[in-house]
Amino acid sequence: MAETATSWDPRGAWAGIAQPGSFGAKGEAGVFAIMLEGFGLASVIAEPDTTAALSQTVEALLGLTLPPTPRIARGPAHDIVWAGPDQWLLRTASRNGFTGLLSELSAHAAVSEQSDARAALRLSGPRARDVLAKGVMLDLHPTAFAIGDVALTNVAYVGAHLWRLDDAADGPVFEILLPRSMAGSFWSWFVASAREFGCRVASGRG
Amino acid sequence: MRYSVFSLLAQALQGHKGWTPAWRDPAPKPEYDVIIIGGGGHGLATAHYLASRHDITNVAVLEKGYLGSGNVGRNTTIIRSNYLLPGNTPFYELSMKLWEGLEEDLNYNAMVSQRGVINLYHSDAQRDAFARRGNAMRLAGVDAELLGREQIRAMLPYLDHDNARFPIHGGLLQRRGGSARHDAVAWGYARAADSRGVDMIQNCEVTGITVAGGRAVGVETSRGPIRAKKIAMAVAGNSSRVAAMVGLRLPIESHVLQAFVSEGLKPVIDTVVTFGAGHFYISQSDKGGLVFGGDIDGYNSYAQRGNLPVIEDVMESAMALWPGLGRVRMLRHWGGVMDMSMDGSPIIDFTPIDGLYLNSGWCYGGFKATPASGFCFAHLIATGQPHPVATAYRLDRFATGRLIDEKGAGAQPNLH
Amino acid sequence: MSGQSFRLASGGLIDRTRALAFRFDGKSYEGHAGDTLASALLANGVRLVGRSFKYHRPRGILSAGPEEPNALVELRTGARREPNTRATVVELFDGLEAASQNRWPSLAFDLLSLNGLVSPALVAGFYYKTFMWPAAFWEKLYEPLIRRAAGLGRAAGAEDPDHYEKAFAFCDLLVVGGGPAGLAAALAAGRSGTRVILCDEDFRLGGRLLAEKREIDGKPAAEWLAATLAELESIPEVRIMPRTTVFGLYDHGIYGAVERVGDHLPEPAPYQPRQRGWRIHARRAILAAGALERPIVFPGNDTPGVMLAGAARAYVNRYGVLPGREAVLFTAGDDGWATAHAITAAGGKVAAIVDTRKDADPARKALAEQLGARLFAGGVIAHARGGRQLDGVTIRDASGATTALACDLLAVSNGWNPTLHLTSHQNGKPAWDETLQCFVPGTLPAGLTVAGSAAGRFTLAQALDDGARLGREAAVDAGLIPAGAGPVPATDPETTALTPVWRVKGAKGKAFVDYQNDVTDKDVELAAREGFRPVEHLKRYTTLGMATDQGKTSNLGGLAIMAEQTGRTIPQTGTTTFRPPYTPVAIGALAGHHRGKDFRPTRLAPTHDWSREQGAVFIEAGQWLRAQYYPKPGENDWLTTVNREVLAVRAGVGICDVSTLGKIDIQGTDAAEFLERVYINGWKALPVGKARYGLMLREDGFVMDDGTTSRLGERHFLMTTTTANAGKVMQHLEFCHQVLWPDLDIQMVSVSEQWAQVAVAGPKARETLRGVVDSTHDISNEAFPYLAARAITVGGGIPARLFRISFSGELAYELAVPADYGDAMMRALTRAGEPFGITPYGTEALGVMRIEKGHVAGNELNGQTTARDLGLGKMMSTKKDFIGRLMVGRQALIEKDRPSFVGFRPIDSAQRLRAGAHFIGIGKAAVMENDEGYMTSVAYSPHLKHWMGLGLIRNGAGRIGERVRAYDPVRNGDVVVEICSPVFVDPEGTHLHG
Amino acid sequence: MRINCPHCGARDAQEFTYLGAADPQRPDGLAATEAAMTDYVYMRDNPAGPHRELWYHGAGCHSWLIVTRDTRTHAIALVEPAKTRKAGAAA
Repeated sequence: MAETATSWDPRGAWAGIAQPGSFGAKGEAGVFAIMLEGFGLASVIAEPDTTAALSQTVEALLGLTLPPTPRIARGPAHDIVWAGPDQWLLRTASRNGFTGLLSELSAHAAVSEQSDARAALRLSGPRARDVLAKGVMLDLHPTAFAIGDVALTNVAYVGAHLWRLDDAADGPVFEILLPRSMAGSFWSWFVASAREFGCRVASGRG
Repeated sequence: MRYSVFSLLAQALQGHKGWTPAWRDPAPKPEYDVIIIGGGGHGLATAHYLASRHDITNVAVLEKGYLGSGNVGRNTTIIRSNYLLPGNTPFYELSMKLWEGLEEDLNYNAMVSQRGVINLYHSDAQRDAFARRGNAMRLAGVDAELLGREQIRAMLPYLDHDNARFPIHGGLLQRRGGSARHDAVAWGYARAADSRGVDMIQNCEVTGITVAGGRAVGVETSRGPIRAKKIAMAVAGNSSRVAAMVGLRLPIESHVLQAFVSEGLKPVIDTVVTFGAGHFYISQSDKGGLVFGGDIDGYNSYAQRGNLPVIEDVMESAMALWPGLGRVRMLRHWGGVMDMSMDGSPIIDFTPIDGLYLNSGWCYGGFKATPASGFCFAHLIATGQPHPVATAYRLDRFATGRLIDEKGAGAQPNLH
Repeated sequence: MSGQSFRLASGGLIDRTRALAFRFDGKSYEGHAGDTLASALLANGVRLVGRSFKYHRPRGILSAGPEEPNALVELRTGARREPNTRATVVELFDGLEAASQNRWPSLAFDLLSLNGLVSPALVAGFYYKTFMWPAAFWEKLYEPLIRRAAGLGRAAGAEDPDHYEKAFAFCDLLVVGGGPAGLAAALAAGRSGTRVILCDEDFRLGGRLLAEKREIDGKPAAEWLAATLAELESIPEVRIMPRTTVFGLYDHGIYGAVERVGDHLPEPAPYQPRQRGWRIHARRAILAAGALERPIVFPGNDTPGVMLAGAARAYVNRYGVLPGREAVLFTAGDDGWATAHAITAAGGKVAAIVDTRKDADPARKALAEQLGARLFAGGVIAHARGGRQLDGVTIRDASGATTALACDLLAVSNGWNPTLHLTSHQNGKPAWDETLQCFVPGTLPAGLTVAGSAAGRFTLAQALDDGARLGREAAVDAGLIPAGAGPVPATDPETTALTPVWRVKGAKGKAFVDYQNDVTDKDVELAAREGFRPVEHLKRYTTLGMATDQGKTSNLGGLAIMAEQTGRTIPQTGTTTFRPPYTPVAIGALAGHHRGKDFRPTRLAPTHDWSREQGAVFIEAGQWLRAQYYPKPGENDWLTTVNREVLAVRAGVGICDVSTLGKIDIQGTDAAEFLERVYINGWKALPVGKARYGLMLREDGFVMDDGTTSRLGERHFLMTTTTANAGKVMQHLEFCHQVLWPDLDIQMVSVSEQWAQVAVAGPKARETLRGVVDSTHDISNEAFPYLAARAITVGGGIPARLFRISFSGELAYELAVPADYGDAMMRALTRAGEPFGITPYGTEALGVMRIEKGHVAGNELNGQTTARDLGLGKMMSTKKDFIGRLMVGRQALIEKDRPSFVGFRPIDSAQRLRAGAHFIGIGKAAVMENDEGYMTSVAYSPHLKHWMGLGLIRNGAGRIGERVRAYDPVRNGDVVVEICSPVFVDPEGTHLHG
Repeated sequence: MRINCPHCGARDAQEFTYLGAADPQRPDGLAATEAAMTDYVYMRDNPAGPHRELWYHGAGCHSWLIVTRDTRTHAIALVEPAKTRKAGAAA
């Protein structure tokens, strides 16, 4: 029996596509990209008449309110991201203990594990908006896309789930989820779009 | 006046003062044997063939704008008969034969140019689908050649053969395909029909069709009522609107199709090329402009204009196919309203109302079909029988299941 | 170097300290920063710049802007060559190379100008009347000659080396045009916090202020301009985009624009694109694009040296260039007089002012005297003389007497046309203004207003007033300030009196309406004579307005002559409408990043890198790249490799990635009911832990897709779709749920990306799997029989799903693990299967085995086949409603003679079969009437050692054993085949249950 | 074009897929006739003017929407989720 855990090394969505380092214009980087790894992700879908019960459970378990509109609710260990009418993504920085939580939620919703389904990127820096403007057909002006706002959209023909986190000292912070299979094509667009500003790339935990 | 190089030179010597109007500008008569609604390519061709092949000359063509103001002047001028299904192939081949003799038939040079049409394929499955089509064409007596990768590379060296997202594996060539000068087709038919006595009535919008005793007997127009023994609709793009005047619903949606022309260039491309990994086709006009197009915008529209997503999609396809086009500039784009039928093929048929005939549902294929459409429609009107090559174009095929769905896209017009 | 002999010693907005070297037609010149190519050529005394389209007449520089019809050049060289580039808008850079075009062998001596000698025959539409006999000569002789002579510049022959990109912008207010009206609008709106984007096609903002000597608030306008720009630049919410042309207005306030990021450089700066194509979403927009000056049609009006008066002024005032030393002014109004001023002030001589107005206003007389110019009130230019350069003009005065004068510049002023193009992009028709004698914007598209000259409000005061007012309106609309008027700066006085003259008749020589397309007044007359009177007929018949300048200088003149010919007014004759783009746009800019490999996204399976390591050859399969086959060293053709892979699977075990299949998680109390409605077969009785093959139809009765669906729980299913249709099926299911049956309790989500999935097939599949599946799970034949489907764990607790399903007909499973473990799964299986000679196989071997088993796939599910056609008719339940149920029963779809699905084998087993061949009865003629169907799929079976085929043939199932021809003329194929069962290997299915 | 998705907000039409007229109702159930189904599948009013039509927000929230849009001007008067309709409104 080949049950040695070491022979089953996981390989994240960015493996073979991007690596830490810098690209593009020299000097102070205008954009920072963190390839997020190891996060837990699950889709949670309710019917309109089960949403209330789900909402209570989430409130009880996580202390978070299910956002009824395209927003993200952030907790210390979990985020709940709007993903369509009566649909959410539950996200955690670490997959440990995730499964138990999911089975509790299953009582009120259809829950599907999606931790491996998405490539995730956190983008920040003074020119982050300018990079996104080359592919995102959304108004990302601070007043139009506020902190905590969420959008399901397309970037360069790649489906994207995008939200804005609290600003950092050097500008806005966005996170973007992409279909894992298209991470390479997204990256090609990203490099072409960010290189004029200079970009620093790092790995990080989700 | 007969057109020829001699008449042209003779006129040149007298400052071209002697040319006469290409067609008369008559007032409508109170009654005609046949009224054709729609002075576009198909209506004008119908008039010409009624007059020249069936000796029916007491005919009026009613046009709400100017002659040729519909899709005959808004297309990418491609002619071809490279169809798959037996309901289509002989019809389009008849059209091709009529194109081949058009200049002499009309005494008008519509610049029919058989420079070849190549449909590129990008996968083995697509190659086999094209082989199926090419073989169907050959069985129907149409020329078709299946070309391999190296043959295409030799013919079209400037395309992106190797670094492409969807590399080119080969192509299906119809050498007899090509292009024609679209406006000249309308003008040539109009002038020929006029010379046989057909009345071309412009700025005459049909506002109603008069039905008496289950029979269509005349039309109401912006220039007054006109009676007729037979009324023929050739208003593709607006078929549903005109049919609605007599309460008919059709298996048709109107969609906008955009087309594009670049600035004039010295000759760079000698054939018509279609990209098989996107919806895109391109050729070069005699004036040097690259004429190209792509998908319909995809939503019902009567607006004769489209939007940026399809424009960009077309440009992306252009660059994907031919990366040397980056610095060539798009000069103009426009939209035409297509009758998109539910199976992607046309309708030439009677209607449930006696004396009212329908020619519609041309989808993308209207221009290349112009001669055969007019020919077969005239045949139907004159003889009361569908022309042998147009027997499949019946209105009841949606109920019987005798569909002519070349792409297998189903009852969704924007996928055809 | 010939020296900048026409450059003024001072003045203008060029930087005389920065000399820029450039070449035109191989000759070296020098200009300055701030020049256009046109101004630099004029500074160097270059007048002859191009040749016309049809007659190859020598042409010079007519304008100083985007309307230029004549001065077209090939800019740059090699792969960066840009044909038909207007010299008047090319920003000069050091090392610029340009060449004239449409001439042979040289610009000065163009043999094709001989066309001019036969020009009496080359009138509008001449080609429609001739070249008809003999028929074959059109393509072979006449057309190639026409094509060679026509066209303009040469496209680059190689791939464009530059990069392009797209960008999306949003604003409250888009201001199109950075002249006084646009700047005033941006300022008024920007001061109140409105999000403003201001675009100008020029590289320098200011519009006509750059070309005129005007005063604002009692000071030179340049001071107001500098202050305004400085303030705008200081407002964070105002974005100024020079070198950006707003080329089109699309639905719902979306504007297309192209930003020329690197065109003013020899090549784009590092990491920068050449151009950027913008989609600007504007709540409101103000069109402040100014106006374009109109020429007059008179004989010789195309001679190099004949120039629009406003352009002449621009060359003097903005570029510090004297466009001629000895000038004549031909004007129909007050505006032209400013040019006489400018030339005189710059040290040039104005020999004569020909003002078409008869009334000799004393003020004008005095002014002419002051300028030292002879005044011809009520006169016209009867003729402009000269070949490659203007020598002089013949003036016909009010009495009809003629005077010949020598000159090297004829400045023509005939009023201005508002640049209203964007207002007609949504099918809006401009309206004729009888007082202004021009078309002004008609009904405006939603959200768009027009300011200044673009609205026919031609004075500077009006421009500033409109801009400030409309800019405030935009701020009010954005909810930022209360309505009300702000202060508008005062301007020096100006007059715009005008009595336009459309053409001068009665003299010899060609008079051009459309310069670039060589359309003369005679051509318009001919069109009128022949009945091509509607304006669209006029354009199409004569090609008026169809050139690269899109009729900017010619449309109105053509219309006016047609009106005169037909005894109608201009508005009765027609309107000038404009289609996008406003000026031509590079194809690359609209394609952006999406070319080459980036044309469309490529999807890669989680096992992709592993396959690459194994030496896979990949194939484009729709959006995906899939491993096609895995050649080993020494295998020189794909068939050898595929045969090895197939035999290895059937003899031992193989693995093949199937992650690309669509996977849809369906849950809810009505999940089984939902499946009943979307699939043709039954689902309610499927036990938990089992999979079933399902077929779904479109509502029109034709097959949409197939796949296996597994019941993971009482109310939990996992559907698989084909790779090609995954997205389409998801959309269809959402339609069925949300639109057709919203009351069903189901929840659906795609889990395609979550799971890496692999087929493990062959008699040793189970033994191989035992090496990776945790031992707590019993996968024996008894515990895990055919069509079992269950959650398991692998590799010591990694959650996985195992399905016992088979596409190959062998004992086979599909194992799914979270995608992060996809790579590890392949490695673990390879290790576990090593003793059995485990072999990776690709889509080719997969295809061979499915054909050996007679399974339908994409080639058969082509949208033209029904379940019955495919031999799957019995699956259709009669006890329930399902999508497609009624339409599949239509008369033509149940005819016995419809082609149906069978197998084919060659009689001569050495012969190759090909998909796409048509079936013809033996001894029957190869004609359409005898066409009985076609071959859908073929493969070589290493098992049977011959080719085999699947296909659709009339009444196929009833004709087993019959022979027909597989006729493939496009590949010279004609093979006798026998109709057989579509199952070629193991028809009893014993392998499957092993 | 921009379509104001009731869930996501205003988005480029490029994010949506068009299906066609929203008014034809599927004749559900075993009692439905072939003629009624033919009419539902194939026949269209195709009006020049306001048109209720189905769009799918495939690049966004995956909702099917009913958009009331003028086919002459492309102006959109109303966007509603399709799912709020109750089933059983057979033709």
